[in-house]
Amino acid sequence: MSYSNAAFLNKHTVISDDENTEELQPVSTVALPELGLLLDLQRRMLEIRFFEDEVMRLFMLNLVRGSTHLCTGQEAVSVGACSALREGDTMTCTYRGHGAVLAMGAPLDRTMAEILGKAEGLCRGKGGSMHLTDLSVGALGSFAIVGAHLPFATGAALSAQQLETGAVSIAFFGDATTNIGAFHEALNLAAVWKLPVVFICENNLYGEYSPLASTTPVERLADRAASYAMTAQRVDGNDVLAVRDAVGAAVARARDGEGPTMLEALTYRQKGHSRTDAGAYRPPGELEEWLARDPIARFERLLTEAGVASAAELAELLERAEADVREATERAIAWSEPDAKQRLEDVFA
Amino acid sequence: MSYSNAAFLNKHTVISDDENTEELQPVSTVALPELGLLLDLQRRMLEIRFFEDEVMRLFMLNLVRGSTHLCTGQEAVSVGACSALREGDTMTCTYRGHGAVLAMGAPLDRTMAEILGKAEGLCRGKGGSMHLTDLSVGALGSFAIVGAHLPFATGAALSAQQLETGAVSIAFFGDATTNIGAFHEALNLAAVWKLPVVFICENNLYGEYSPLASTTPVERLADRAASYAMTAQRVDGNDVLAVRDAVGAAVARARDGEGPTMLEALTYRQKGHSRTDAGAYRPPGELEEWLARDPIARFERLLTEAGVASAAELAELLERAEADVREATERAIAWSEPDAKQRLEDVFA
Amino acid sequence: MSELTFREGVTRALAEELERDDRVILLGEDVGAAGGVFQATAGLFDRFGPRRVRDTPISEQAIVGCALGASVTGLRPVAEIMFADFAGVCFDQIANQLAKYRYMTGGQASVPVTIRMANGGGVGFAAQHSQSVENWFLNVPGLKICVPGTPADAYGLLKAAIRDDNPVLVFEHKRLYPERGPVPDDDGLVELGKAAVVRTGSDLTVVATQLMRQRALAAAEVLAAEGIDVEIVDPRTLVPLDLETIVDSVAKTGRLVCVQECPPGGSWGATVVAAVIEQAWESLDLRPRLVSGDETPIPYAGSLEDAWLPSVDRIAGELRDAASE
Amino acid sequence: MSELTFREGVTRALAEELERDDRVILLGEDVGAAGGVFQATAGLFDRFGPRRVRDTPISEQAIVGCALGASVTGLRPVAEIMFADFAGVCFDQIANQLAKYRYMTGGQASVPVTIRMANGGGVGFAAQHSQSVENWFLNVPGLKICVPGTPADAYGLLKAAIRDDNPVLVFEHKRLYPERGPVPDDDGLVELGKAAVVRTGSDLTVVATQLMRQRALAAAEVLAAEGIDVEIVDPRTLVPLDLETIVDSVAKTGRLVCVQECPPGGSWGATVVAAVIEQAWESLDLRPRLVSGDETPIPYAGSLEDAWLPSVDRIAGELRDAASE
Ligand SMILES: Cc1ncc(C[n+]2csc(CCOP(=O)(O)OP(=O)(O)O)c2C)c(N)n1
Ligand SMILES: Cc1ncc(C[n+]2csc(CCOP(=O)(O)OP(=O)(O)O)c2C)c(N)n1
Ligand SMILES: [Mg+2]
Ligand SMILES: [Mg+2]
Repeated sequence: MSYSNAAFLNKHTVISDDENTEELQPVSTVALPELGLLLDLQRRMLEIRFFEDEVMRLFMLNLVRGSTHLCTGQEAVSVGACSALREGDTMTCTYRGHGAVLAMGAPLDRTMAEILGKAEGLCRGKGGSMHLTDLSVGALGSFAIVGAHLPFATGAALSAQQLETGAVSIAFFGDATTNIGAFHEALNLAAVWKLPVVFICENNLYGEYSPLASTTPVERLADRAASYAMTAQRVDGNDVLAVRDAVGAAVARARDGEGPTMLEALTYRQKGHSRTDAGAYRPPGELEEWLARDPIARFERLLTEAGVASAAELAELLERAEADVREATERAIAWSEPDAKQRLEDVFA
Repeated sequence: MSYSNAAFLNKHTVISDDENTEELQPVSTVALPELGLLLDLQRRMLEIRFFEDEVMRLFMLNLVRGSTHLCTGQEAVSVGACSALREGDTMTCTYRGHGAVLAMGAPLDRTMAEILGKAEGLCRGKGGSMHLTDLSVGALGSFAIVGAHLPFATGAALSAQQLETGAVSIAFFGDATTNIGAFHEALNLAAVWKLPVVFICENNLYGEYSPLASTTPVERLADRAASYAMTAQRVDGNDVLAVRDAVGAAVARARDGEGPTMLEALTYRQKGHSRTDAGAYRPPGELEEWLARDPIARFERLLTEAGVASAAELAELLERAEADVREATERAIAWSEPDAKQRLEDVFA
Repeated sequence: MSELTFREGVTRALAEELERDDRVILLGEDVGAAGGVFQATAGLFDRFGPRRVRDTPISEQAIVGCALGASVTGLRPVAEIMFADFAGVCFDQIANQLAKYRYMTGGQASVPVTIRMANGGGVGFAAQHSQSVENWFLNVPGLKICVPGTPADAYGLLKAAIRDDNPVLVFEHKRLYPERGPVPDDDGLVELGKAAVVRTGSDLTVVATQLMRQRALAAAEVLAAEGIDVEIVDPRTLVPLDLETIVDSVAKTGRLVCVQECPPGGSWGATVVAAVIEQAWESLDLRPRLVSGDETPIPYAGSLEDAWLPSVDRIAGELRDAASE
Repeated sequence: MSELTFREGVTRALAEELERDDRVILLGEDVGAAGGVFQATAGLFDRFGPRRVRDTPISEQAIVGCALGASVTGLRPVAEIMFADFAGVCFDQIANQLAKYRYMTGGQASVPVTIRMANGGGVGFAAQHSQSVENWFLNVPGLKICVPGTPADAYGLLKAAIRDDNPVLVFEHKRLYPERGPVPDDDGLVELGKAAVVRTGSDLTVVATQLMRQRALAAAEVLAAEGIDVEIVDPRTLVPLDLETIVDSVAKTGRLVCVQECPPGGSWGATVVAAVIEQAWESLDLRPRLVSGDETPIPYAGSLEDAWLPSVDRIAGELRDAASE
């Protein structure tokens, strides 16, 4: 380790299962990340942040069709979780999946191109914002039907188990998704077959415009794992290292044949549910409170305080990320739309 | 009370939530039933037992079409639960619902006639064994798609809540049904809306030919209620008074606006899943063990030991039940099949 | 008559029926406090309160099943399935439970459930949010199916659906929500099973619904300029189907074209063609035609989706062909 | 050639494909230790073990979705949905996920999933266990659909389905499971998309599948005695549809009757009629007909269900009519 205050980095929050101990605790399961990795995490989060800003801008310019769902504020979950994977591992996510797909390593330009409906897009323009998929990096799909990908994730895990590849499957989903049938069926199947899968619930307090409490009486969603005798943990979803550690531990268990885990990452969607949503339902002060816990600003503070990087270095990182996203977007905009005939392709193999 | 050993009757089993205290405990919540009622419970259980025997006999004679699913051995759940209801309350159940529908008070002859596909059948011969329904007694339906009736049961409860009828909705379902999506959605909806509904899981150890442990890692299904912050209790499903008490307490809570309850009644299906099933998957001795805990024989012992009725009186009760079922069956057999034209009726109101 | 949008027609119908009958309730995801993702229930929560206008969890099976159970026990629920494509997650509840309950019980109860769903493509929502879902239910007897194409029909069919004692699926095309048109100020009920002859003509009968009704109308205007006189029939409900009006029109024109947004396989258009042939073979001078979407899922990119959906141009071309064959 | 039952044809196909390719796995409710509710997987659990032949919970959404995810990552899953009607509870997984995955991802992966389902009526299982579920999926591009009518086709189509790199739904008619017939001892694959001309004749083309193919054959024998010569085409797969063979037959006979067990609305028969009209209008001497089940759910009682399903008598009557019109 080349940075000066490593112990500090270990003091990120793990929210324990006991309500009363939601405090800073050292995490021991995962080795301390290396310097390069720490900066990498920040760079990825910044890229996603800028990427989503660009998507919104393009949306306003009418260059993005349909709807789009930004993950702004939730970058630490995507980036922390995917950073705990290794090659061959797979990830499935939702319509709010730009960040997750980028965190797996999908190229900025082709991801943006897909959202713009370009022929060079990840899915040749057929999927769009809600269906970003890049098999080459293990991003197996973004699903637009709530909960529909959780059974899929068990299938990827079944392949890993059956073909003994050692791979682990992770799936991101929202708090409100825990109320749909497919969630229940997938977690039970994963548990009874001890599949190597990690279910990562991004609890951002809302499903569309409905606060969690209006759609379920359960507050601690991780508790639902008990219905499947499944290990579960709550984690601070705005702490990229905490997420990385928790996912890392779950992934390690899965690889060891110890079966699935459910993680509940507490986070916040800083933007509306989709483009049309101004967030009128938020109680006053809530957004501000969560902005103060912004995962990127927090990690930046941590990195400087721990002596990992100077403010100048971090500013440069930020500028590079912004420039990369800008250039990727320009490339994506310049690419052409698919030829109409292509709509008839890709139905059957 | 006119019988001699009332205290004895109160010593039926309630299985507490603590694994280690599955022992006889006095139940206090519900008043001791009257003599007439006690004999009524036994009579109903006997009728159901004989009814199912008749169904099997008729099935073997090729007079029953398709498949049929007997509830032999589970009579105490149907009878105990439905005896805790009052007029206006409603019940939904499954393809294994002959007992539940009879326990609500559906007539023996028209119920048998439905199973025989007769025009006088409860459903004019359109539903058959798996869809017995008698709205006039609150038996709102037998559903043949696993779990599909649980949302329906919440709807009946919603009407009660909204129209302020004070009615309670109960639903019977099997252990393996707790693995399907509709179960999850229905319980959550009931909980978040605090609906007056009681979910009664008949844990008979198997879903078709699969033992519970092969399809879920959870052994205590009542624990699944925690996913909905719902009150739950396990109860000895072969003890008709225990079931009656537990359901009575849950129904009272529901009527008081305290919301839904899940009960897990431990019982055993003494026959195969359906007619074709010889039960090869049962471990040796298991059936015998459960036959020794037969709910009807047990209650008979209790009634004599408590001095409620003499052996002779109980023998007469049995004979009367047998004769009633026999006569009802004869009537049902004598009735005619529906005219082919009737198939075109009842699609739309 | 007022000039309303399709969306406002829906909202007004709901408000009036909530007002008229206490047993009517609304339920669905974000239909309450938020006024619906398409704003079709805007204001109703404030006006009728949280017991009559109910926000639900994301649990479509529970929504539909709850509506069914409630209908049998005294309520008249109107459920919203936000995007019609989500009928996939509650297909059992609609096709196996709702559609069959009355029949399986030998007519013991009626089932006054209305399910509203946002339907159709053309807005860049891609394959899982753009389908013409009415076609999934054509082979499921026991359901009535409304496919309004104007604000007046959106209003009048929805009111009729809510008052009907049977399960009715109402498909609201999302491209039509902002469209304006006259809506009657009196009751304005549109009887289920009554087609509308939207445009009279003598050369060709076109049957079309929803967005395609609008595009067929535009195409007919193009052809009118060329001297081709197109009659357009909008069945407005697919079940019950007003075959008589269609057959009468074909008797006059001798030619039939069904214009639909969905792929041809298993489509309502194919059903109409087969039924017209059965009843009016002699009237047909030429082969009936289908103008349909492609036999592929619906693509996202504008260049692809625009080509996928029958456009006014393509429809005009096909009608020209059919008229001049 | 061996003489096998339809059920044995299924089992043999599964056994051979499990043997042939390690990536093939079976999953479904009670398909393992118990050998399947219809005994179609009998013996496979003992032979291939619990990892290759997997009993699942009652979780059809998880079954289909798991199969999809596994197929994209290297396995070739064969899922059983015990009764086809249960496709209702996993309709989203089949229609929105399985059918569209390849398309939505721009062809990044192939989806070699086979779903076997027990289909159809005539056995007294009532409305929720008797439907002709193939009709639910006709308007869902992206799925291949097999509808075998003989032991040889049950065997040969299933093998072809398992080797196909696309989602294939295989409907096994439950009335046919005990039926016997010759099954080839070599590979015996039946190409998806190739109809069989089951009986040649010159007066009338009948298109029928599954149980109705058998009944149409029996009806054809009745008519043969009366001097009416019926040609019977079994498409064997509805998607892809071998329209060419049907059109060729109609070119010869000039008459078309589709015999199907389901209601007419949204049926494959209506689709075939519309497609034949499009391609072979000139060949048709008389109006094409549908012989179908009623537009009602399927009733339980024998007297009702027997009248509901097209019987040999009724089919013979309709064919006689069509031939002599
Ligand atoms: C089956 C289904 N029902 C409803 C929707 C509409 N919908 C899209 S996102 C969403 C809210 C999901 O909330 P949550 O799971 O918390 O995820 P978040 O959007 O907050 O990331 C809803 C209801 C859908 N896509 N699929
Ligand atoms: C959705 C669905 N899947 C599968 C079935 C077939 N099936 C009927 S009963 C049954 C087992 C149910 O077991 P359980 O819930 O324990 O009830 P029990 O039969 O023991 O009373 C199954 C799998 C069905 N009817 N519906
Ligand atoms: Mg959320
Ligand atoms: Mg059971």
